[in-house]
Amino acid sequence: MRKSTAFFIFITANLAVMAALYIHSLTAVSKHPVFKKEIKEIAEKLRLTDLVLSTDARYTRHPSQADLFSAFQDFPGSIEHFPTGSVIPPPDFSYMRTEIRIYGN
Amino acid sequence: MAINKHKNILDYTLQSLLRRKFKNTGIILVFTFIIFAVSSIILLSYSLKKEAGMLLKYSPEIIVQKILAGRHELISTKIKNEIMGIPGVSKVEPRYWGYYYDSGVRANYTIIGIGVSGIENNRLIKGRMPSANEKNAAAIGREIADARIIKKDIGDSLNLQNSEGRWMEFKIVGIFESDSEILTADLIIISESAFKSLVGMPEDTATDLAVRVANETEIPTAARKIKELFPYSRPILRDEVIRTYDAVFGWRSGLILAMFAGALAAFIILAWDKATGLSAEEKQEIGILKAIGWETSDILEMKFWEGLVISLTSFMCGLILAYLHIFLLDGFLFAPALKGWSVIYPHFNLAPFIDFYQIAILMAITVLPYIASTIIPSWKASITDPDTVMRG
Amino acid sequence: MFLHPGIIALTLGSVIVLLLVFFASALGIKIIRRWDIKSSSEEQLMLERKTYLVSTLVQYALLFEVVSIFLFIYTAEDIHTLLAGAMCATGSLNANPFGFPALYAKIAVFFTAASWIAVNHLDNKAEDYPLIKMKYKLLLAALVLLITEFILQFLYFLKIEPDVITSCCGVMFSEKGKGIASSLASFPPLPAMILFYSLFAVTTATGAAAYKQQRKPFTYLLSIFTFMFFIFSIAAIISFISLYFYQLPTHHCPFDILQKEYYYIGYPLYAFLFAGSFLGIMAGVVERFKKIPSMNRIIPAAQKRWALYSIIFLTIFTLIASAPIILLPFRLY
Amino acid sequence: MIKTENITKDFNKGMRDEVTAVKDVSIEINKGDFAVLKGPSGSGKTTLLSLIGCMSRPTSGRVLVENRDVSRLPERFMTKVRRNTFGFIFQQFHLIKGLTVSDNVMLPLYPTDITPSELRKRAEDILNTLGMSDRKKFQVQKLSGGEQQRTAIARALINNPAIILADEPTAHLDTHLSEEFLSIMRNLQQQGKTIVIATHDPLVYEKEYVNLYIEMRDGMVRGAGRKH
Repeated sequence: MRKSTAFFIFITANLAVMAALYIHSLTAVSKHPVFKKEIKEIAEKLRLTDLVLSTDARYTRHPSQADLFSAFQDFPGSIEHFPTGSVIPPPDFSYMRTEIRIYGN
Repeated sequence: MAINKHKNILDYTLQSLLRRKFKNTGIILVFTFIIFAVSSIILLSYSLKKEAGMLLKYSPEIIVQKILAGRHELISTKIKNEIMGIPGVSKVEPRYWGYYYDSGVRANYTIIGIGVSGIENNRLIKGRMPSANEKNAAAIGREIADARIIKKDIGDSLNLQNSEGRWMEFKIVGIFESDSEILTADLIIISESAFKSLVGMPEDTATDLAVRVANETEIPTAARKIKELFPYSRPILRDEVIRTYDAVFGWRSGLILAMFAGALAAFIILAWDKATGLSAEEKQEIGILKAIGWETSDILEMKFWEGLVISLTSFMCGLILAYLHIFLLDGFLFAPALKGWSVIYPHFNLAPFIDFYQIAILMAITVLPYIASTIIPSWKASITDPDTVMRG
Repeated sequence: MFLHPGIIALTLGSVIVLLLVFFASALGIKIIRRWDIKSSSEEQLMLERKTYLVSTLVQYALLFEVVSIFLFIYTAEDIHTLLAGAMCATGSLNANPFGFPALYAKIAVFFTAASWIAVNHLDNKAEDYPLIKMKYKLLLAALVLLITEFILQFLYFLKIEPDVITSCCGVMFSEKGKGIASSLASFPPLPAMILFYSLFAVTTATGAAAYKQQRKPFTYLLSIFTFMFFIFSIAAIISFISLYFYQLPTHHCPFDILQKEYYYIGYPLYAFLFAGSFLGIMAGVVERFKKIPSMNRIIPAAQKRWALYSIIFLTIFTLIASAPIILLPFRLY
Repeated sequence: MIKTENITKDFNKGMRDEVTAVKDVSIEINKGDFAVLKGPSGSGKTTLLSLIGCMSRPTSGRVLVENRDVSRLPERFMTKVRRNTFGFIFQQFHLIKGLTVSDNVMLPLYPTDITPSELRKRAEDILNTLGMSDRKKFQVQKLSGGEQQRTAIARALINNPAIILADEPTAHLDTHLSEEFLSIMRNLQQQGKTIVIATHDPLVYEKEYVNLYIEMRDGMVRGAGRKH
C-alpha cells in the first residue's frame, strides 16, 4: 500500500473517531441532567443564582452575589488566601453605571 | 489537478519521516501533549460555561440586595409593595439564605430557608422538601450527606448550632440526587421559620429580594427604577449573573492558556530549531533531490506535507485524548484548577458541549504558530543549489 | 480586552500573519528595486529564490485569513453574552465603532490576498515573469490593508465595554430603523427577488459567453456583473433570503445563518458566493495582461477556467439560497 | 543538441574569494555523440557539466539545449528542461540511504503527475535491463559499489533522457566495473542517446567509440577534437 494512502486512512480513522465522539457528545448532552425539567425546577423554585464550584469563600461560592467591589472580603488586612481567589476575575461593575449608548444607528 | 504528483510527494515525505522515526515521534508526542493540555482547558471551561448558562437561565430576573457601608446587609421586606408598584414587576419574594460553617468537617454549607417550596415529586430529590411549617425537617445536598463520617441518609438527624449556641436537631427528609450536584451539592434546605430562628434573623428582614419581571425587555428598566427608589440597594440582573459566569470561565481558561503559552512557545522554538538545524544528511538529501529533477516548489511542498503530517496527527490525537480526559474521565488532571478547591467538592458529569468554533480556536493557537515557525526554515532548505552535490 | 480564547486566537493569528506578510513585503521591496530577469548575477538568482518564500508566506497568510473571517464572526457571536443588549454577532460587532470596519477590512484582505495568489499563479507560468513588479506592488497594498485590519480588530477587542448597551440585529436590520442596513431590510422582498434572479441569469449568461470566447466585452462584462451580483447578493440575504432560512417574516440578520441552529448553512452559502464572485471578477481584471506576449496564451486558458468555476459556484450559491424558498413551508406571499 | 557560446561562470563575484571556474567556453555536442570532458581535477569539468546540464546558470554567455536558450531561464523552468532532457550520474552515486533500490530509481519522477503503478513498471523495466531485478527491494546502503552505480544509472534513465551526463563515474570503481559501466554507456549511445562524461581516467577516454574530446585546463578549453 502507498504510504500516502495509509496516511489518509489514518486521518480518516481519526476523523471517524472524532465523528463518533461528536455523536457521543450530542447524545450525552441531550441526556444530560442540565436539560431535565426537574433541575430547572430546582433552580427556579429555590431561586438559586450560583453553581457549586468551590465552597471555600463567600465570593467563590456565590460569585454573582458577592460584593466583589468591597476592598476586603472579611476584614481589613485579611490576605487573600483561598486558592480559588487567584482565578476569580476582578469584579463586574456593569450595573453601577448603566447608560445607554448605541452605536450603529 | 496533478493529484498523483501531490500523492507522490506525500509518499516520499512519509518515507523520509519514517526514516527519522525517533526524532519525529518525539516531536509528535510533545506536540500532542501540548494540544491535549490546551484542548482540555478549552473544552472544560466551554462546557462549564454552557452549563452555567443553561442552569442560570431559571434564576430570578432581579435580585435586590441592600448595601451598607459597601457590604451586603439584610434587607427590609417592607419595601416589597413599593417594588411591586414598578411596572413590569410581577412578583417579589424574600430570599432567606446564608452560610453555615461546620467545624466537624471544616466545610461551609449554604443554608436556604424556604416558604412554600412548590417542588413536588422531583425525581432529583430522594425523599421530599421540608414544608413551610416544619420546624425540624431538612433536605440536604448529596455531598453533605457524604461528607459526614457516618454517611447520612433519610431519617437520620442533622444537628446545627444556632446563633445562641444551642444545638437544633433536624430530621433529614430529603437528599438531592447526584445529577443535580452542580446546583445543590452543599445545600441545606429548611423552612423559613426554622431558618430565622437558627440564625436569629430580625422580623421583617430577608437576605435579599427576588424580583420576577415577566417581560424580558423590561428587566433593565425595572432595575433602574429600583435603584432610583432605594439608592442603598444593589439590583443584580440575571444577565449579569450569567455574564459573571462567562467571565469567570473565560478568565480562568484564559489565565491557564496564558500559562500554557510558555510551553507552546518552547515547543515552537524547538520546531524552529529542528527545521533550521538540518542535519548534513538531510541537507545532502535535498541537494540530491534537486539535482535529479525536483524543483524548489516541490521541496517546499514536501516540507508543507511534513508540517501537515506532524501537526494534523498531533492535533487529532491531542483533541481526541482531551475529549476522553474531560468528558469520560471527568478531567481529573485539570478540573481542580477550573472548578476550585474545597472540602465540599461537587462531583458532576460535565455535559460534553463541543462545537467547531472550539476546534477552530484550538487550531489557531496551536497548529498555526507551529506551521508559521517552519516556513522560513523550510524555504531555506528548499533553495539548496542543485549542483552542490556535484561540487560536494 | 479580556482573556477570551477566541480573542487570544484571533490576535495571535493576526500577529503571526502580519509578521509573515511584513517579512514578505520587505523582500518584495527588494525585488521591486533590484529585479532584472536578464541578469544572471547571483543576486538575481537569490531574488528569484526569494519569490518562492514570498508566495509561500502569502499562501499561508491567505489560508489564515479565510479561517479568520469566520473565526471573527463566531467570536463576536460567542461574546454577545458578555454584552448587554447583544443577541448575536451583529450586536457584538455594534458594541463599538470598530467592529464592522474590522470585518470589512478582513473581507478586503481576503480578496487582495486571493487576487495576489491568482496573479502569482499566472505569472509563474510565463518564463519571463512579466507581472513581477506589479505583483509586489499589490503585495505592499495588501500589507497596508493587513495592518489596517490588525489595528481595527485590536481596537475592537480592546474597546469592548460590557456595560454599553448595543443595538442588535433586531434593531439594526429592522424595517423601521435608519441607515443602510435597515433600508436593505425594508426593501420589499418581491422586487428584490425579481432583481436577484434576473441578475443571476444575466451573470451566468455572460459567464457562459466568457467561457466560450475569452474576448474583451465578455470578460469585462462578467467582471462587472459578478461584482454587482456579489453586492446585490449580500443585500438579498438581508432583504429576503434570511427570512426564508429563519422562517420568520421580520428576522433579517445576515449572521444568524452561520449558527448551529440553522445547520451552519451560512458557511457554504458565503463560501460559494465569495469564491464565485472572486473568480468572475478576476476573469475580467486579468484581461489587460493579454497584451503581454508571453501571457497571451496563458490568460485565455485561465479566464476560461475561472469563468466556468465562477458560474458553477454562483449557481451552487443560488441553489442553496433558493432551497428554503422552494422546500420549506414558510411563505411571504 | 547542446551548444555553449562563450560561457563564463564566476563564483562569489565581487568578493575577495572570487573564482572563475569556467572561462569563455564554446563547445558543441551533437546528437548521438559519446563525448569526454577531460582534464585534471580543478580544471572546470564539473562546473561545465553542471552548466550544460541546466543545474546552474552561466555568469555570461549562452547555453543552448536543442536550440533553446536556457541560460536565462528562471529555476522553475530550468528544472523542467533538466528533468525532461538530462540524466545525471554522480561520482559519489548520491543515492538516498534508507530507501530501496526501486524507490531510489523512481525518485526523479515523483514530482511529475505519473501514477505509481506506471512509475514502478518503468523502474522495474530499467532495473531488468541492467540485471538488477533481484536487488530492487534491497536498501541501497547494503549494495556493492557496482550495484550502487547501476542503481544510479537506472535512476538517470528513469525519465528517458536524451542526454546522459556523468561526472567522474569510474573514480570509485575497479577496472572490471569500469569496463562494465562503459559498455552500458556504449549500449545507450547505440540506442541513440547522447553521452557526456567528465573524467581524467584514461580507461574512459581511450575507448575507440569516444568521438568527441574536450580537454580542459584552468577553466578554459585547451583542445577539442572529433573522431569519425
